[in-house]
Amino acid sequence: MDKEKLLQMYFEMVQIRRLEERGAELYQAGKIGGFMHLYIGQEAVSTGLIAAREPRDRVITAYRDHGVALNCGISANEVMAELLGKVTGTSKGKGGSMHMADTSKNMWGGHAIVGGHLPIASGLALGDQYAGNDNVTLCMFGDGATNIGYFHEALNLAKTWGLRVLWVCENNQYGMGTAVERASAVDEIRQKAEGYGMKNSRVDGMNVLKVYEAARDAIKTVRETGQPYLLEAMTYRFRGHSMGDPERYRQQEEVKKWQENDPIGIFHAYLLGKNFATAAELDALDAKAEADTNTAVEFAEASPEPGMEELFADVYAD
Amino acid sequence: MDKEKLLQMYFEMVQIRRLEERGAELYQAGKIGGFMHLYIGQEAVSTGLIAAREPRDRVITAYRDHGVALNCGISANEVMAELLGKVTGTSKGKGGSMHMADTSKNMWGGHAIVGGHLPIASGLALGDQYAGNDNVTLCMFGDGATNIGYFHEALNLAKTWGLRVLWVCENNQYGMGTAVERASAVDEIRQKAEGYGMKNSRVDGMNVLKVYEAARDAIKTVRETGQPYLLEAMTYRFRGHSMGDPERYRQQEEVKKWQENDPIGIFHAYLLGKNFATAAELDALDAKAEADTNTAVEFAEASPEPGMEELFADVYAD
Amino acid sequence: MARITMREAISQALMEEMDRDPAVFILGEEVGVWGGTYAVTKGFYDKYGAARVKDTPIAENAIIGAAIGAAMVGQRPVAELMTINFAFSAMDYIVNQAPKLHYMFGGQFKVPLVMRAVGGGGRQLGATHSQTPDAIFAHFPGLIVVSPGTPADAKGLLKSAIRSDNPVLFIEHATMYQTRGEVPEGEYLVPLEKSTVQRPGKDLTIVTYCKGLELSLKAAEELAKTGIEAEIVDLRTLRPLDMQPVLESFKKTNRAIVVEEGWKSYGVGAEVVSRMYESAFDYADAPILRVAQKEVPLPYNRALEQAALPQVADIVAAAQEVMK
Amino acid sequence: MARITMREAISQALMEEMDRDPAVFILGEEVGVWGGTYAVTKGFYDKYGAARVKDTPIAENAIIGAAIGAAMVGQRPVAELMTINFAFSAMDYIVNQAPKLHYMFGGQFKVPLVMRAVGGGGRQLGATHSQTPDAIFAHFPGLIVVSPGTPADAKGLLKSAIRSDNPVLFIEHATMYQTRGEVPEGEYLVPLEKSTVQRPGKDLTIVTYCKGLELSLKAAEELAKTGIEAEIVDLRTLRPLDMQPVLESFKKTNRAIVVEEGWKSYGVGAEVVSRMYESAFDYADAPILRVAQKEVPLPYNRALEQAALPQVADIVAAAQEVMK
Ligand SMILES: Cc1ncc(C[n+]2csc(CCOP(=O)(O)OP(=O)(O)O)c2C)c(N)n1
Ligand SMILES: Cc1ncc(C[n+]2csc(CCOP(=O)(O)OP(=O)(O)O)c2C)c(N)n1
Ligand SMILES: [Mg+2]
Ligand SMILES: [Mg+2]
Repeated sequence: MDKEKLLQMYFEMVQIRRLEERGAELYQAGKIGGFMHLYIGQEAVSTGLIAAREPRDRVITAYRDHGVALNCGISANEVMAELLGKVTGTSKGKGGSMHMADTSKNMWGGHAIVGGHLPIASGLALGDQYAGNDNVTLCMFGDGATNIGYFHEALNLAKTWGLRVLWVCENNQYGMGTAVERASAVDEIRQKAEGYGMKNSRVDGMNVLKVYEAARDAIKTVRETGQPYLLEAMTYRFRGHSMGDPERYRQQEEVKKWQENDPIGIFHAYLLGKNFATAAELDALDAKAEADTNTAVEFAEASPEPGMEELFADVYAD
Repeated sequence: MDKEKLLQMYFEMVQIRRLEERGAELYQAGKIGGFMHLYIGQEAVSTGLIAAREPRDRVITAYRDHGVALNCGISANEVMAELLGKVTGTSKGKGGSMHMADTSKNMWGGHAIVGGHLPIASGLALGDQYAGNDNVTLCMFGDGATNIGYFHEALNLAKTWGLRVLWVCENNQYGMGTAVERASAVDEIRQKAEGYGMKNSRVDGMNVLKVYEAARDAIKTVRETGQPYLLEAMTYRFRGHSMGDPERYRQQEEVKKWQENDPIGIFHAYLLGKNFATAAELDALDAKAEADTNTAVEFAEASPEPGMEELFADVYAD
Repeated sequence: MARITMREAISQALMEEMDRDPAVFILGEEVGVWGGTYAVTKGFYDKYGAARVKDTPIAENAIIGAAIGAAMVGQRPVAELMTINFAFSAMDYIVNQAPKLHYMFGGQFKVPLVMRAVGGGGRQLGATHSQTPDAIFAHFPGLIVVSPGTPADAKGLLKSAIRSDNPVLFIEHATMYQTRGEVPEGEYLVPLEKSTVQRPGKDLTIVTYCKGLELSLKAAEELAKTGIEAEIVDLRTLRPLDMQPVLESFKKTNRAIVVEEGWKSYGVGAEVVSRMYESAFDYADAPILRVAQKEVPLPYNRALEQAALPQVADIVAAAQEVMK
Repeated sequence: MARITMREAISQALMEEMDRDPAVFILGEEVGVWGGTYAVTKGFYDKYGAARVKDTPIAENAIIGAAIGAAMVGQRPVAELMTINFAFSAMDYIVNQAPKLHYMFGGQFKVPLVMRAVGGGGRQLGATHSQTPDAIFAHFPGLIVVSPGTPADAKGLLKSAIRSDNPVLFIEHATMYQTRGEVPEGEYLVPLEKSTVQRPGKDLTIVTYCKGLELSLKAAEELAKTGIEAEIVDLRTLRPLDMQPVLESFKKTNRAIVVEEGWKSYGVGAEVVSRMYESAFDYADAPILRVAQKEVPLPYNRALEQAALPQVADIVAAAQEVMK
């Protein structure tokens, strides 16, 4: 991979981290409402995954979607504005944290019903199959989402009809406070693909390059075979499930252990170790991420609220 | 197995056949309404299965439930009366063909929403687990039902919580007009159990003794391990999906081929071949099945319709 | 104009739209090889092939969910739910996804989706398979809920539904496929949001739709014999609800009943009645009555089932009551 | 009597019933280790253990389906749906299984099941997570639908619900857990099928329930300042619906409004209004008005969301309108 792309991935990961740290502050300050789920700790997954797609490949995910939005090329300004409920946000302030989207970037939304977007992902791929192209739909979801019927119906349909979906399970070990093995019949999520005769594999989700490579190969397989594939990325969220999680379900030692595996730290060390970048170059990217975040907050704060005419706008398409 | 039990199984299979043949006539004559799904061709499955249960083991199935009802010990009279919508029927004429039940026989109903009774089966087993006994719930369903989310949620829950359910898939090759491979990602239904790390096997569903043995072993495993098990019985329905199926989806040769494998014929030959019974003995059972069916029709026809007070009865339990 | 059945009218609408627009395709259980459980899509599989007439697994969430996805990227799927009773098995997609995606993402997504579903009782299918729960779907903004009462409307409304950029739940009635009526050939569109007068009259307004129309027309004949001329307003679309013809009629007759097949409580009639009083309180000469299903799960037994369903005689009685 | 919060009242009811009857157990997402998403079952897991406080997979069909099965064989499960928005993901069990099994099998099965669910908007959770769709559940015979407006009622109704042999959908409101009120200690049962007067008055009847009660009480204070004494009738249970206190009040005041948080069209108010006219047509001195949610999916933005939700000012305005 060329240096430029590597540094871009690094930048995106840091940008996600910074933006969400600021988001958390603004939430605490009461400027963001509703549910907000942070992606901190999991940045390598969507960064590696989305770096491996072609622009024509579609992306759809759950409510933990700020990172995905940024990786897809949605600006920090728009993401932050949506968090603040401003009309300049990705969804005009009507969607909020859980509902970022930009169809022009082929980002088909964060979705808040657990597993609910999986049949929709099959549908995006169905639309492409019907149109006769070989676009791939990348559908991300959590470990907890694999226990709901939506998962089953979506994967079965995709395999039966030969729909080009790369199913990406972000196994961050918990669905809210429930550890995987307390809710799922099998600990290895990838094993569920066996029930559909679907190709599958597991990847270290804290290592962005491993994710990238696994995703690249899987996307190629999906595109060429016209069959879906399940990729399980092992990861961890460093923060609570959403803002205000009492975190009674896990030990601080466990969190610490994983935090030592910080995906940004790992990638930082890799880039330096392999001489892909100097410390100064990385520092500059860190600074840019910081600056962009500041700009985004200013932009969002300065942006207008949606006008009252927005209340009744877009209930129906005309 | 002792002779008495073998002959009882033979009798039940013939009884199902006769009762449903008469049912079909009465349906054509307009005396039975609604949907009626015949079990003809599949008699070996529920007969072998239910012969293997202890009375304390619960049974629950889909709408194709006349055979199951008879095997559970519900009288032909009550089944026929329910078909005719009479107050003497299993469900006082309010359920019809798809809704036979008798809790005193541990028969927890035919259920008409495809796959809908699977989570309920997990619940019956949950009730037993909570009560601290080791009863097993036998839950029967079709191949088509394994594609709906209910199947997934029910099996995942059963495995995760260690619920004593024997899941019995009657793979009769079609869900209405859709061949298994046109609707399911895998042709072998038992493979779906792998996705739940659940024990499973396949059995010849046209051979009642093989079903009996497989069921006996599986029930033992479930009871002893406290874990669910998926048993797939390969079978075929000789009639249409329900009354009035145009049967455009399969060739008459295919149907003929299977009909040569008639489970009653196979068992008849076996009983004679192994000298478990004489032709005369079997003839006598055939005659008894015929006579019981006649009696059942007479009983049902002579039974009263539910009175108008039944319309508002049992909306709520008091 | 040809006199054809409701089944033929719906079938015609589907074919014409499939011929017109290659983005239109059909998916659902048994829509293909079987030819549709109610034979509406008979012949379609042979004519259009498996790519445009898709037999699905029994997986209602996948059917509607996938149809939503395909619609989002520009196709125009017509998803069949086999019966409306199975809508509960795809409920989140019908009320919580399809109607909200456009609004929630600031207008970015469009969901040009038609969900066809057969509803209604009267065929002894038992409590889980005989419902007319139309009102509950009409509760959700963002969804269009249509339920035609004549073959012509079925054709014209379905064609409009397929061309709409919004999700439409299109509810047919299982006992009306053989109902015949004059239906314009070829291009014929009925607007999705307009109630209409199906029978003129001066003494009494009957507001109804779908199966209720069939029953009300018969009741009106009976009433006419006793000198009462009922005006029948057919809602056709339950959301958005067009009250104008209802109010115009009511302001003329000052007496009204509402007829629907579903349960009375929290049903369609409740909304119609409330709006009538809200807009025409001073015109009411007598309480507006509702004729609807008895509040029981529908029983299998034929006599009991018929006793639970609204009958022509019930309509006549209610009409006579408000005429007192 | 202690003054406790709605949360404490619900928690108390659950504990008392679990202590009283070993057949009662709780299941749902995050009810155990987490202590309940809204902290209602905090401490339960430690007190009763994993067998009686069951964390489930995210699988709403399995939660309600399994609870139905366990209830059929004699247990008394209290299933938590986390939020009522996820009821759509278990819809068939809630409206098509639980309420029909008793009737459909001729009275053989009993389903003593409570389904607790948190509803309501106002917390910027977006369109899919902010609904108050209570009316649609109340459409189904066989189901009991309860939604308390005070801590005392929450306790007394929940205890009655757990003891009922019927499936009860028990709807709480996300913004009311901190609401305080006098709640009798220990054994305290409120009958499941009785509406009640929460504030006496002579000029105007306000019919409402749950969050609407909170808003209506405030509105009544404001109205009192202008000399209008509103009588507030709290429905508490939406099915079966007890109209008697409503009618008694209306026959006295002759003017009424109905206040609910959900969408107006096909909502709770529609049914109440229709029944009021059916039973007390001659008592109406002015059209009965409905105060409810605007017909839009709830937006995230706070100002927009508040504009969509019914407010105290809307109630006051409607009351003044009917008093004209
Ligand atoms: C159908 C449904 N049920 C419950 C919820 C509440 N809920 C939101 S997120 C969540 C946990 C999901 O866990 P997982 O899929 O592992 O994703 P993660 O949050 O770990 O990224 C739950 C239970 C929901 N949004 N939708
Ligand atoms: C949720 C749901 N969807 C669709 C149907 C309509 N339906 C009834 S039976 C059936 C086919 C079921 O096939 P299978 O599970 O293989 O059982 P079989 O009839 O072959 O015994 C279908 C689609 C239904 N009853 N419920
Ligand atoms: Mg997770
Ligand atoms: Mg089958």
